[in-house]
Amino acid sequence: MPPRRYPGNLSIYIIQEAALFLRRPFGIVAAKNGHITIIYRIVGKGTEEMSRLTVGDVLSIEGPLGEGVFTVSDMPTLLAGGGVGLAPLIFLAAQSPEPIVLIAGKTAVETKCWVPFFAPYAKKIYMTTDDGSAGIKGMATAALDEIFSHHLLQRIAVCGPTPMMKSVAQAAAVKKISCEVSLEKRMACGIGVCLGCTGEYKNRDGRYKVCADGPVFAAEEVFA
Amino acid sequence: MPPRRYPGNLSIYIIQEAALFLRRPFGIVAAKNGHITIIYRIVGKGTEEMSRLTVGDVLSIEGPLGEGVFTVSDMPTLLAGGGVGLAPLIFLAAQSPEPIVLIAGKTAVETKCWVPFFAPYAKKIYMTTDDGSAGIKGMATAALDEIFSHHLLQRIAVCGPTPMMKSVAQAAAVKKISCEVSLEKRMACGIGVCLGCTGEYKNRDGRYKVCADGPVFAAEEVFA
Amino acid sequence: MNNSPIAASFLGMSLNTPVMGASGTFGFGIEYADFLQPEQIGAIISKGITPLPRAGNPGVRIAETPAGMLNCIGLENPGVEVFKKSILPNVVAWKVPLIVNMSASTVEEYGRLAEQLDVPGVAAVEVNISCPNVKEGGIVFGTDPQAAAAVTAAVKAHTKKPVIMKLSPNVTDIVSMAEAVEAAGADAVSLINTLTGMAIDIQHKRPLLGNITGGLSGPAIKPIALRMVWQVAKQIRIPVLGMGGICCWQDVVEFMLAGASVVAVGAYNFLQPTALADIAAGLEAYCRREGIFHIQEIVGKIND
Amino acid sequence: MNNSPIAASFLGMSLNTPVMGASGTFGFGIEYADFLQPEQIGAIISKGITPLPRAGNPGVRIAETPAGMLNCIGLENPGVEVFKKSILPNVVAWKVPLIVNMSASTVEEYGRLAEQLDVPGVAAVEVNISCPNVKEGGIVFGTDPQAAAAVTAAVKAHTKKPVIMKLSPNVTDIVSMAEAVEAAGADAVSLINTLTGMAIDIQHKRPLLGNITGGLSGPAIKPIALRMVWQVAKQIRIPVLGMGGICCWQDVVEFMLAGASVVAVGAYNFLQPTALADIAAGLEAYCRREGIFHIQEIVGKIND
Ligand SMILES: Cc1cc2nc3c(=O)[nH]c(=O)nc-3n(C[C@H](O)[C@H](O)[C@H](O)COP(=O)(O)OP(=O)(O)OC[C@H]3O[C@@H](n4cnc5c(N)ncnc54)[C@H](O)[C@@H]3O)c2cc1C
Ligand SMILES: Cc1cc2nc3c(=O)[nH]c(=O)nc-3n(C[C@H](O)[C@H](O)[C@H](O)COP(=O)(O)OP(=O)(O)OC[C@H]3O[C@@H](n4cnc5c(N)ncnc54)[C@H](O)[C@@H]3O)c2cc1C
Ligand SMILES: Cc1cc2nc3c(=O)[nH]c(=O)nc-3n(C[C@H](O)[C@H](O)[C@H](O)COP(=O)(O)O)c2cc1C
Ligand SMILES: Cc1cc2nc3c(=O)[nH]c(=O)nc-3n(C[C@H](O)[C@H](O)[C@H](O)COP(=O)(O)O)c2cc1C
Ligand code: FES
Ligand code: FES
Repeated sequence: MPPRRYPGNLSIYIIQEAALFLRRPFGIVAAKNGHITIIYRIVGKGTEEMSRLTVGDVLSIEGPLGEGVFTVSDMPTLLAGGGVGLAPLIFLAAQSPEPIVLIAGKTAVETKCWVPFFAPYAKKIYMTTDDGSAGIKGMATAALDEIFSHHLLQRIAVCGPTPMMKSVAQAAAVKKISCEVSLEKRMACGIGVCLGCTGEYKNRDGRYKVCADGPVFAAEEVFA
Repeated sequence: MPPRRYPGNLSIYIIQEAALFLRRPFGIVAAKNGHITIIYRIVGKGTEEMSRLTVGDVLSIEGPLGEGVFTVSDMPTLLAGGGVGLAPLIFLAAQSPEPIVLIAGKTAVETKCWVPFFAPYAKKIYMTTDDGSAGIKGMATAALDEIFSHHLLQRIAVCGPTPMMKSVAQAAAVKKISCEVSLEKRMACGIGVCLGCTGEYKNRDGRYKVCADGPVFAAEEVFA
Repeated sequence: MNNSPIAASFLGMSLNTPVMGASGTFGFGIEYADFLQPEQIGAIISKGITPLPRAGNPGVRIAETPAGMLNCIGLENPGVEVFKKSILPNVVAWKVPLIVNMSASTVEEYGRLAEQLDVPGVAAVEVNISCPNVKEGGIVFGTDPQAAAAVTAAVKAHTKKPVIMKLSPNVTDIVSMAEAVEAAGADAVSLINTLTGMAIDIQHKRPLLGNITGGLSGPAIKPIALRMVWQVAKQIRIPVLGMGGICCWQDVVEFMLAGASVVAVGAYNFLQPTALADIAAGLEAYCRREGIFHIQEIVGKIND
Repeated sequence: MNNSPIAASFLGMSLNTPVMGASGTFGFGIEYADFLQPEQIGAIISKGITPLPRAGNPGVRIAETPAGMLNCIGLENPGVEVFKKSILPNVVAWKVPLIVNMSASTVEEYGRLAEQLDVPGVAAVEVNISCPNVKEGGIVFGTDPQAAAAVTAAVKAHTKKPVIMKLSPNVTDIVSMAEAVEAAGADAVSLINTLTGMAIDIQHKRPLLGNITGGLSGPAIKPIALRMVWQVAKQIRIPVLGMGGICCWQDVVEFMLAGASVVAVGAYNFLQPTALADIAAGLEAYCRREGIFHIQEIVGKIND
């Protein structure tokens, strides 16, 4: 399937032969000249096997999936990410005008490794670590006061663990900054037919599918 | 497990990761300096995947399996094989004193490809083909009269399709030449615990396991 | 098109192929428009429709298992009214026969729902009886021959469409279930639905699925499905719609030899959204290679 | 040895590990002497023993399936007399607890066989009731609670050994089967035996297996086995010996969390003859990592 539309947080769906039954979703970090870049963390069987792939091995890739992507705009934007949630934000950073970037992590090692990916695009990069070993000590929200006080933001894009996305979205709501979040759910089909990844819209009637309507939503659509 | 004993028709049991649930048995063609050679035909999923292996891929090999191997002796021996049944006979040829070899196949191409493997050891190589395109036209037995008339044989070792083994064994019995056959059965365990590969001894009470008691048996043990 | 060796007939329908998309794995079919041409699809079997909208189960709904998957979607669907108003017209426009899968909680509700679905654009109904009977205290219709027969009779009484009863494999005696629904007037049986399974998240020491248990599907269950199709097809006169783990044309040939007149692909659509077309192409090549004039010639032709 | 976190107790036996070799997949244990040390084996569960020798089924007995296998060995075994005379002494010499799996065709035969097996060297009997009851016209003991209870009572009456009833998963209601054998005096239940499945050789248009159908085992069935162990363990007071698709220590943890006191590895032994040792080592490392003093602490400790 040829790429369909929009830049932003596109995700793709990868499968290797034989060993797995379900495809695995990943965000796109870059897509150029027929090449796609992804960044992934080894967490289980599928990513473990991916890590053993070598040049010439063949994968079946489906996507990009979903209608819900981060809005690309000219407005001052904060990109806030935690863990591998940072990966798709790189794609967005490349298309945003000097975004502010917030990298949240556990340790200095885990946090700093993301800096080079954002450095070419970012106006400024903030970091938080659980242990204070790099940047501000604490959760992502610990950096928000400082960021808000130094930058006049009009959009926030968040991708990371749900608690992080919720708390950033809350802070954004208080400041009346529009906020988009990228959800993660276990998927089977990736195209909206299995209903494995659905949730209830919080600001209106009806239900969404992370794979087909997302993965990116306005924060108020999905968090109460 | 280190190789256990006997030369002859040893078989081993191969598995690749993940994709298959059962191991696959193959005869050993040669074993030297920690290297094992096998020759196999692509017939299904397992052999198909084996054919895609490249240097550096890791296999789990169990064996050699079984107690029943071709007898290695100084007596004049005929090695008769059909299809991939010829593979383990190469191992035996290397240990026999100038054996007579009979290669049975469907076509010239299929038959002639085995000649180089036996040429270094064989006193004489006979061939039969279904279509007469190489050697004598007909089944393996079509060559036996000529072979028996030219060579005084004391042993015959056969490995190939069951009908072939049966007919050669019958001819051997008439001539009172001792004959060993190598059975092929679907296996699960390869070590005599699942009883997937058993049969009834024909010359005495009791049941044999192809994997543990075989795969090679005296013809009269397994053919009525 | 009907000269094609893989054209099939089923309950009076003329299908381009004997291979359908199974309920719950194929949406309403139109979601596959990016991957499949209408003529590559035997029929669409819709996601299960219930009288009222259902949100389905909370928590994790999907787990991968060896050669398969568990799901506990919990019959999420927009309800029959929204289905008829907003979805059905789009499916009809796509010109692929639509079989509507339906579910309810009491015998009466099944009857009423069947009546609501007796409308143009619906080619047949497939009745899912794997759900608990709320009125009879949670007893599952699908595991009791009498309850299954009662549902069958109620549905038959309320629709002119062909009625396919979809049987649950979680029973001691699948044949008696099939015989019961046949006797009650079913026009065909679908088998199998999912087997009840479970997975545990050992890190958090809790069930992986929000609903604790879920339905197992995929190649893992194919040997069981095939056995049930074979057992049932020998004993009943109505046709069998076979499913359970089908991934390739060889699987379809196995099911048809075992006695399935037509088949459906379920979970494998998730792995390979072009599965229906790939399988149809494989079947067609098989027919030509083997000189099979019409694929349904092989139905039940196993030498046992 | 009993300071080991993976030492386990079961029916009064002190086991080095909670992981046994399942019946029919582990021979009489001694065949694994090239691969395993006695202390790496929780217990040996023997191939099914019958009153008289049995040749088993003709034709192909083994078929590979996705993430599993089918078998129709047909209870090939040398019979109880030969077992006691020629095999038992060798097993006893190996010093691993031996549980003898037994099968018969009538309730009376089960009782008599239990009596014949009430000898030194046999730690317990595991009663396979998945076989047809010849006297009652082929009804399978394992699918009827009353018949299963009758077998249990007969076996209990004829042996002083602990009696483990091995249940078939091919039933609508596994809990009622377990409750029936518990009420009849069973000391433990084993679950699950194989699910009935089938495979077709499409080239020759015939069943692949000599017996047409066979028993499905391996990882494919793990979700079903786990669900049944969880359902049953909650409802009975006697311990559960869990099995079905176990391949690694994580699987064992899943089964124990679901409620199995001990477990057995079946078909996976064929793939990896050192499985029992590998799993035991994995379990031990898990206990140390998690600060688990005794593996059986986790039995049934799932938060559902
Ligand atoms: C829209 C989306 C985008 C994602 N982008 C990235 C990315 O860019 N980089 C990255 O490293 N990870 C990403 N993830 C998470 C990634 O999909 C999982 O880490 C991966 O599927 C784990 O597979 P596994 O076989 O290694 O783990 P296993 O635990 O063995 O997988 C078992 C099953 O659970 C599912 N699963 C496990 N963890 C997750 C998870 N966190 N989210 C969703 N499903 C999961 C798997 O897909 C599979 O079906 C994304 C997830 C989603 C939904
Ligand atoms: C003792 C012994 C020695 C053998 N030596 C050789 C050899 O040297 N070279 C060679 O090419 N082949 C040999 N074979 C046959 C070889 O084992 C099969 O061709 C192979 O297992 C097929 O695997 P597959 O996955 O490609 O086929 P599939 O058909 O996909 O296999 C499915 C299952 O059937 C079994 N199976 C399929 N065909 C056979 C067969 N002919 N015999 C036994 N089991 C089978 C497989 O092991 C597997 O369990 C030998 C068989 C035995 C029993
Ligand atoms: C995610 C999912 C949802 C399903 N939903 C339904 C449903 O709504 N109604 C129904 O009758 N069967 C449903 N099924 C069962 C399938 O239609 C099919 O019977 C089963 O999955 C076996 O086929 P398979 O192994 O090819 O998937 C569902 C299956 C899956 C995997
Ligand atoms: C080849 C084979 C033979 C078996 N023979 C017996 C038997 O004699 N008695 C019995 O109770 N179970 C028998 N079983 C069932 C296993 O003991 C076990 O219950 C089942 O295989 C599920 O476990 P697994 O998935 O780990 O194999 C046999 C299984 C296999 C694969
Ligand atoms: S993954 Fe199937 S609906 Fe989203
Ligand atoms: S393969 Fe198991 S006994 Fe021979």
